[in-house]
Order: sequence, then structure tokens, then C-alpha cells
Amino acid sequence: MVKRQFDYEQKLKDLKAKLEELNDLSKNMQFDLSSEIEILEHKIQEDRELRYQNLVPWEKVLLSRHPERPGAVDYIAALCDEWIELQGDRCFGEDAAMIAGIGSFEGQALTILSYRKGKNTKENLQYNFGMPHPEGYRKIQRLLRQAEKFNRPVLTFIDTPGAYPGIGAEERGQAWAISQVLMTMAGLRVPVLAIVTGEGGSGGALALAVSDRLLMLANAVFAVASPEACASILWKDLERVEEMAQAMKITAQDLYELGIVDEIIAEPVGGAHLDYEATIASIKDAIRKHLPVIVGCDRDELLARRYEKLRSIGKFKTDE
Amino acid sequence: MVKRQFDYEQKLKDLKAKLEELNDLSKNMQFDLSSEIEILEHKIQEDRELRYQNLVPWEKVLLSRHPERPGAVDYIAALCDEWIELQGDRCFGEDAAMIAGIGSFEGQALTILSYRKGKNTKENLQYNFGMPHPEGYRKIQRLLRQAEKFNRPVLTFIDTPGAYPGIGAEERGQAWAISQVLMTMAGLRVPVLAIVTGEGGSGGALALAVSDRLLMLANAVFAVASPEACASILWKDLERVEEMAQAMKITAQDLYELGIVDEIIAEPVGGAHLDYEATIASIKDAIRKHLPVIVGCDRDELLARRYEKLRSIGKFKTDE
Amino acid sequence: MIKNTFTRKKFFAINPNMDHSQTPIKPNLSSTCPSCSARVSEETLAENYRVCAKCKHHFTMSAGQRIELIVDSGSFQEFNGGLASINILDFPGYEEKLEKAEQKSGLREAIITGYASIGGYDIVLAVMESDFMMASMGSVVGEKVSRAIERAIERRCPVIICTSSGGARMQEGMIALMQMAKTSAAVNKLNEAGLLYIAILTNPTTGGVSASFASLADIIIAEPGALVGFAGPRVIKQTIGQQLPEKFQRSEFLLEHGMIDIIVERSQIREKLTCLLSLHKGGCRG
Amino acid sequence: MIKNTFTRKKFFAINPNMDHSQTPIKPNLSSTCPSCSARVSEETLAENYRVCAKCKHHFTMSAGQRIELIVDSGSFQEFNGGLASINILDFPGYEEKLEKAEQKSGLREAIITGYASIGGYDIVLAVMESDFMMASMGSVVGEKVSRAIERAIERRCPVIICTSSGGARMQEGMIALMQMAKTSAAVNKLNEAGLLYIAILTNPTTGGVSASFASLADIIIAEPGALVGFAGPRVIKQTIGQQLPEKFQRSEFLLEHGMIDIIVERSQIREKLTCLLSLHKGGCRG
Ligand SMILES: [Zn+2]
Ligand SMILES: [Zn+2]
Repeated sequence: MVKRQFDYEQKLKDLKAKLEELNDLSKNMQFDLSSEIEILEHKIQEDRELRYQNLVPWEKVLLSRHPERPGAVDYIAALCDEWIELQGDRCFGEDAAMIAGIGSFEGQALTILSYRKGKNTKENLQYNFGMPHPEGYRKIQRLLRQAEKFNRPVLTFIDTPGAYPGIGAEERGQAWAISQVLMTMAGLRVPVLAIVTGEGGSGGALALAVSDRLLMLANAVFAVASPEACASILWKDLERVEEMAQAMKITAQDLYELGIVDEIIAEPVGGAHLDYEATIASIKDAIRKHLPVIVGCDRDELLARRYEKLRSIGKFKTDE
Repeated sequence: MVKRQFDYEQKLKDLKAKLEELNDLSKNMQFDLSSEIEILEHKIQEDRELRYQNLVPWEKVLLSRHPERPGAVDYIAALCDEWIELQGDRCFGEDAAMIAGIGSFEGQALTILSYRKGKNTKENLQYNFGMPHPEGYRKIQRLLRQAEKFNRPVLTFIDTPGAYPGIGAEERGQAWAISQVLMTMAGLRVPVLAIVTGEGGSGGALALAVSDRLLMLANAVFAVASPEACASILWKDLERVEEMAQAMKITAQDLYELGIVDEIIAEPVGGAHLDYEATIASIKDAIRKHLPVIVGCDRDELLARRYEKLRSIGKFKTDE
Repeated sequence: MIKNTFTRKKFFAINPNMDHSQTPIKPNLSSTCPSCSARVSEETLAENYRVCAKCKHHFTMSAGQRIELIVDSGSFQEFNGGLASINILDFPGYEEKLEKAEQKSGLREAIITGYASIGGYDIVLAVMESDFMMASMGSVVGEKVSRAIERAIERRCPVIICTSSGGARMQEGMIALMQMAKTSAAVNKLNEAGLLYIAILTNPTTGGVSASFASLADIIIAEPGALVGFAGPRVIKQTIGQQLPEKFQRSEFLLEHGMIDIIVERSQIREKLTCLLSLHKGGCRG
Repeated sequence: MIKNTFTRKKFFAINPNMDHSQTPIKPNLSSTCPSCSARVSEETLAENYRVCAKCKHHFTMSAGQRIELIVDSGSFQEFNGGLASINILDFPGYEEKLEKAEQKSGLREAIITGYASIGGYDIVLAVMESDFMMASMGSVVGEKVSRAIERAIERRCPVIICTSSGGARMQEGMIALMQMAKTSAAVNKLNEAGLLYIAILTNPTTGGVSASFASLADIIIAEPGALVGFAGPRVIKQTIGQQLPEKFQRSEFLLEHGMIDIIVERSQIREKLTCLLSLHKGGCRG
């Protein structure tokens, strides 16, 4: 049976409740178990930390998709002194699955581009579960060119199951819209900082990840396709999704080792959704560390390095 | 009663038929009227030439809209040794009301962009009477950028009642699509030669007229809006359309005098539709004359002159 | 920064030949809201940015009122106020129309241009006036928009244009149509200079203005409920022979269809503009 | 111009370790057309560009056959033929899949790249082979496409890529996905160099290849009836829970929706390419 929810916290809560009951009961019966209980509580705490240090990839997938995980709107609100959302692709529509605009982070104006997920059913429907249509990518494309016009650095947040697979999306050129963003970001003459904050799924997520620095929250994942899709396509067995998640090397740690991710941003124990403030503080620190470096870099050099970074990804043998 | 068709040729034909009958009849009756008839025929010929030299603007409107008038497809076929049509806006659709592609005119590769009208009902429906949707303008926009990439001069033909006024066209940003083409052409770093070959109606026609040289066939017209629209809006009287056509200064001759058109291309007596070969020969001569000049011009100078030309259009008084 | 050259109420009296300050205040003391039919006094309207308190219907604003609404008090300094139209084509009745428009609007033409500041940021501002021949674009509108953009390039400051227009001015024929190309070319120059251009689309913005400088801004703001489109709704209805969808071509419709960035109420406009100018460090390339 | 290095039938045997020439000719002497169910002999197919004479159904072509179809006889000279995949992630069963693919296709990887000429014009050519793991894109495909583009930039000649792909190669995980960005970055360099890039989309071109270099060409040609799209039809059907329109994601549908320039039949492709190359004076910026 595949785990569909990461319920460790719930189990812990149950355990703690039991402990409390035990304590109450023992007090009633005039036993003094307080020192034993203290030891138990300490053990639980230790176990919890250990547990979160040893999450298996599938558990991270579940954490990265946690409905209460902070999203683009939370980060933008916390990061920006000033913020104006800009909408529309100037061609066909406004795609609510992506949020975009100009914000000021500690005095630095940024074009901020992100996917947008909901925190409840209504929002999820409104934002199409963070799955963009071509209009979303064309809005991004437009605002990338705008950022270039004003020499304004770009910050992106990545958290999406992927581009929406629907009739309209294909009719209006999903593939064409995504490839244009990829190419534009590869050659964009302003610094780009990208942060994977939740789940990064497939080419639809990659569109915002072409950057000078790619950072990743510790429990975020980034995959060529969802482990579910891979398990069902490659192994014709959806039950083996946990194994697939392991095989695909999708965690921040794996991707750091593969040289795709430049730095892992720590999350509070238990995951970002348990402590927004701490998560945001980590993200702020990461931006403070990386943004000035790429902003200060000569543009031609920045672009040469960005190309070199992309160009060097891939491993193969040569026998000629 | 407003004239809806320019039927001079038909009347002439009737007259000539009558003359023929007269001749036959007189021969039957052994009268020799041949010299008188010859004189009459000569007079008719003289009158015809005079007539066409003195067309009133409304008659030119009717001629410019003649269903058999040569169109983009005819010019392209006659001009190009090689030709490849390119389609699509890469966003939403292919608009058959515009034809675009790459052609070779006497060894010079050109991006050719034009409206496309039909010559019969079926074609007219297929090409939407030459009235583009936003997709048409976005196809043009795409191919203008392509021309720029390859440093390829642009040749345009203008013959349209205007952009299509429909729900879908507005939904998908007709105004936005047109303005982008205007701006792109104003700053396009390749030479642009534009020829008004039929009717040029409103902003939808202007999109392809922003150029380094604007030429016009002698019976073509170019108007801020159709005389019908102007008469009905300004004078609330559709019957005064002939008068309006006069007042609006829409003929090639008027526009040459106003400094908007750079040169008038002669048409065969009776209009372009009566002699495709002669019309095409005139157009070829005009291209041979103007294209090398703008192709040979330094790009910065070309752009400066194009801006200066546009910038200088307009007359006003200043009392400060 | 140009400041306090005029008192708040008389900011527009640059052209000594013309005292604009008389025009905005209308003699009738109350109006009926065309949207909800509520009776609203001119005083209440003036206090509430000419927005119906009941249904949020945005009443027409004169160019003068709009300038007052958005710029720092007393900062507006008009330029090119002396440009006026002539009857280029000898078009029947044009002079009379111009005269009437001048009387109705109190302006020389359908647009006012000048320097101003918003939130302390220097800008070049252009505001169209629909009381002047439905703010149709002829030589003067095209020229003043182009000059405004060129002045912004000289001073390296942002351009803000409040649009409203019925389209190209038919009485100037092709000369009027060509102003679309002229103003679009000017916006292209502004882009090359890396300067910010914000358009504020107000009711109605159609035809040649919508298909040139109005839709070419970096950031497009629209007032709630404003009608914006290329073809007018009447023409479309005639052409297609059917009813138009509700809210067709209105700001909310345009936002949904991806054509504008943001809808801003009048009460918020100055603040939003200040924020945008601040985010663009006044409007120059970083 | 590289010419006559090989005989027409053996153009691809660059890599001495591998004799591609064995693979295209299949042992079975006749097939059933999957579209009209007609019986067609392999011989007739070969004569007719592997197109069903009855219904114009385009049978799959091997990369070798395709090269033969479009380039000047004997002009193809392969490069980077020795690049081969490794199991970067230790993904279970990947080595076996690679081995099987090699056996099935007779190729080392899902793409062949090289110099060639068409109508006398020098080009760089890349052709994908769907018999190799459905021409999925991993490190080698990404690398060979990027190198091909870089060689074209060096030689200042055009690039032509015949695509067909099931998407990114899952067995290489994110490394495979990043090839989308890598190849798109290479196309960007090609654009900056002002060089021509023509894509020929063949059945099927989906996923990561469709959303990267395949859709970034200056001129996009598609074969009749080719399926091209980002999401596969099965995924879409599952997601939306309804039937897909007929011809959905097929070339004719894409043309109508503005995504491709032109549909070209196999019998016309060499001629069209020659014309395009001629119109681009070989492919360089004027
Ligand atoms: Zn009201
Ligand atoms: Zn068949």
C-alpha cells in the first residue's frame, strides 16, 4: 500500500496525547512517572529530528506537495516591501496558475515570477492546481522581456505538478510557449535566481528554473516527471511509486550532488509548512547571499557562465 | 442613388455592340458608314482615356475594390522565381486573410507580407474578405522579426477593407496585435517597401504601410476609414458617400500631394484588372527603382529617415 | 522637481489665453448615475473621485480633473499648450467642429501634455479629453504625444498617458491615421531608451488610439468598467448581426483576456503609480 | 562541400564499430497499412518514400532512410557517432534497455548528427531515431544536438533537425530534463549568430523535445499526419476524462492552430529544403 500522506506528525501527536493521558492517570494513582515521561518526551524529540533527517524521497514528495506548504503568495508577501502584480499575456488570457509582478526586496527591485497553488479547494480550482496553460508561459515571456528592458533581476519560485495537459493547452501551443521561455531565459541579459520551493514537475516546471543560481528547499523535489507517471509508464505499476521516487534522484540532496542545484536551503524540522517564519528567514538569507553576487557580475560573463552551466549538464561515454 | 459599381466598361461595351449592329445594318442596306464609324470609334477611345484620367475618388474606390483586381497571390506568382509561404502565429491560429512568406525577386530574397482577398465567393469566405484577425497581425509580427534575424528586406502589399470587427478578434486583442506591428515596423532594422495595390482601409491596413517607401497604384485608395463609415458617422447619411470620398482625400494623387505616398505606380487604362501583365510590369519597375536604394542605405540612416518621415506627418498651428 | 508653481485648484492655467479652471465645475447640482440611476450631487461626486458611491460607476472626468487626481499638488506644468488644429484637407465643417469642441471642453485640443511629479517622482504626463471631439486623434494629438515622449527621453523620466478616444479624427483623413504610426514609432524610441511608460486606459479608448500608443505601454492600467477595443461595439454588432456578450470590451473582460495588467480604482491610482515609479526608481533603466 | 565520401547506400557507416546499413531493410516482405489496412510490399514502400500509395499514410522511417531521403547522395558525414549513454543514476534496468535499443535500431543512440549537403548547400543535419527507446532525450541526445548547433555556428551553415521523440528519458531523471534547457540555450546561440534553423517534425514528437529545440526553429515543417504536442494524447484523455477531437495534435491541426509553417510530403521535402536554403543563400545572415 503506497503512502499517500506524510502522517508522521499526526502519529506523533497521537503518541504525545497518549503520554499525556498516561501522566494524568499516574498522577491520579499517586505514581510519580514525571522523570520517566520526561525521558520519553526527549526520546520522541530526538527521534523526530532523526526521522526528518532520514526521510525517503517519496516522503519528501508528499511533504513538497503538502497543502499547507508556503507558496508564492506567502513568499512575495514576506519578502517585498512593495509589490505590484502584473497580469496577462497580451494575446489570449490571464493565467491564474502563475503569479508575476514587480517587487522590492530590501531595496532591490525584482521581477518575480512563479507558479501559484491554492491552499483550499476553491483556490486550487481557481489556480488550476498550479498547472499553467500556454498563456501563463506567455505572460512570463512578456515579463522576462520587460525585466530585460529595465535591467531588473529576476527571481522565480518553482512549485508545480507541471504544465496542464488539456485540449486548449495543446491547441494554443503548450510546447511552443514553454520552449520560448526556456530559450529566452537562457539568453536573458539580466541575472536570474530560481528557487524550487515545492514540487518541480517536468518541463512545465523547468521553464522557470533556467537561471544563474538554482536553489532548493531541503524538502522540495524536482523531477523529469512525477514518480507516479514514471512508475506507471516504465514499470506499469503504480504501487512501486516509492521505489521509483528513490530511483529517479529527485531530492534537493540528490540534485545538489548531480550538480544541478547550487545550494540547499534548510527547512524547519517537520517541513516548511510547520514554520512559515523560519522558512521565510532561510529563503531571505539565501537571496541575500546569492543575489548580490549575480547582480554584481558583468553581464557578458554572467551569460557565458549561464550557458556553460547548462551546456555542461549531461554524462555520457565516448568511444570513437 | 449612389453608384455601387463602376460600370463604365460595360456601358462602353454596349455602345460598341450598338455600333457593330449599326455597321452590319448599314452594310445590309448598302450604305457605306465605315469612315463615320471609324471616327466614332476613335472618339470613343479618346473619351475612354479622358474618362479614366478624370475618375472621381468614389469611382477609384469602386475600381480599387474590383473583384477581378490583381491581388497578392498574383503579384507574388509573377514577381518571385522562388517562393515559400510561411504560416501561423505560433500562438493561436493561422489567418488566411494574410499571406506571408519568403520569395526571391530577381535574385534578391524578400520577406513578402500581404493581405489576401478572394476572387470569388468561396475564396472570399476562406480569406474573410481580406480582413485579418489578431492572428494575422501576429504572424506578420513573427515574420518581421525573422526578416530582421536574416537581414532580409521586407516587401508588403496593401489591399484590405480593414481589420475584422468581431467578438473573437476583440477578445484576442486586435488593437494590441496591430499596435505591435506598427511599433515593430517603425524600428525594424531591415528596409521595408510597401505598395498599396487596392483599398487600404483604416488602422488594419496601416499595419503593413509603415515603411521606407510607400508606393501606390494609380487607382488604389487609402483612407482613415471607409467613405461609407465616414459618411454614416460624420454626416449620418450614407447617400453622401461620393461626396465623402472626395472630401477625405484618399486617392494616390491626393496622398502624394500630402506627402504620405512617395510615388504613384501607373495602371493600364481601365484599371489593373483589365491588364495583369501591364500592371505587374509597372510594379516590377517600381520595385527595381526603389528597393536597391533602401537596401543600399546604411541601416542607422535608414531608421533615422524612417522615423523622420513618420515624425513629420501632421499639420497644425502654434500660437503660444 | 517642479512644484507649487500653481495652487492646487489652478494647476492647468499654463496657457495664458485659456483659463481651464472654469470648465470642470458643471452648473447642474446633481446628476443621475447612468448605471444604477441613483441621484448623486456634484459635490459628493467631486469628493468621491467622480465615482458613484452606490455602484462604483466611474463618471467621466475632464482632463483637468484627472491631472488633479493623479499628480502631486501643483506640480503640473503644461507644455505645447499652444498647438492647435487646422483644416488640412479643407474638410467641410471641420473648423466649426473645432470651435465647438473648444467651447465645450475649454481646451485647444483633445490632449494636455506637461511635466509633473507623482509621489515626488518626475514624469511626463499626457491626458486626453473626451469632451474635445471625443478625443479623436488628429495631427495635434499625435504631435503632442510624440513630443511628450521625446521630452521624456531628453529628461530620462517616465511617461504616463491617460487615454480616452473615439479613434482617428476622420476630418484629417490619412494624416490622422498616420498619427498611429508616428506615436508607435515614438514609443519604440522610448523603449530603446529603456524608459518606463504607463498607460491608464479610461472609458472609452477605441480605434486608432487603442491600436497604437495606448496598448504599447510597459504597464497597462485600466479604470473599472472602461470600454477599450479596436472596433466599436456598434460596428461589431452590425457586422456579426448578434448581441455582444455582457461586459464585452470592458476592463474586467480585458483583464481576463490578458490584455491589461491591472484594474485600479480612482481612489487608489496615485498610490499605485507612486509604487510603480518607486519600483522603477523613477523610471530609468537600473 | 563534403561529397561522395560514401556510396549512396552506405552513407552512415562512419562509426567503424557499427554498420548501420544492415538495419533499414526489414526481413518481412509486406506490411499492412495501419491507416487503410491495404497490403503494401516493402519494395513498393521503399520506392514510394515509405508512404502508402492508397491513403498517404506515412510509415515510420529509420534515421538512415531519412538521411538518404533528404541529403545529396553520398554527402552525409557523421560526427560524434561515438557518444553513448551511461547509467548516470544507476537506474534499474537502464543498461538492458540501452542494449536492446541498440540491437533494435542498429544505432548507438537515438540521434545521428553530421555534415551533409542539400541541393549543393552545406548544412549540419541531425536526425532522431524512434526505434531507439522512442527517441527519448537523455544526455547524449542533448549533447549531440548542442554540438551539432555549435558546429553549425563554427562553419556558419544552417541546421536541419528531423525530430521524433517520446520526450525526456526518464531513466536519466533531471539530467534528461535539463537537456531541454541546454538545447534551447544552444538554439539561442544559433539565433544570435543569425543562422537558419529548420525543424522537420515527424511522427511522433512529444514531451521535452517538442517543448525545446523542436518548436524553436525559424521554419517548422511537419510531415502529413504527424502527432506533435507537449502532453501525450493518453495523458490528456485521462486528465480531462473525455474523447479527444479528431486529428487532435496532428500536423493538419497544428497548421490550423498556427504552430507550424508548412506541411511537406516526403516526395517534396528535398526540393522544399533546397528552395529554403537557396532563399537563405545557404543559411547565413545576408
Ligand atoms: Zn451608480
Ligand atoms: Zn494506407
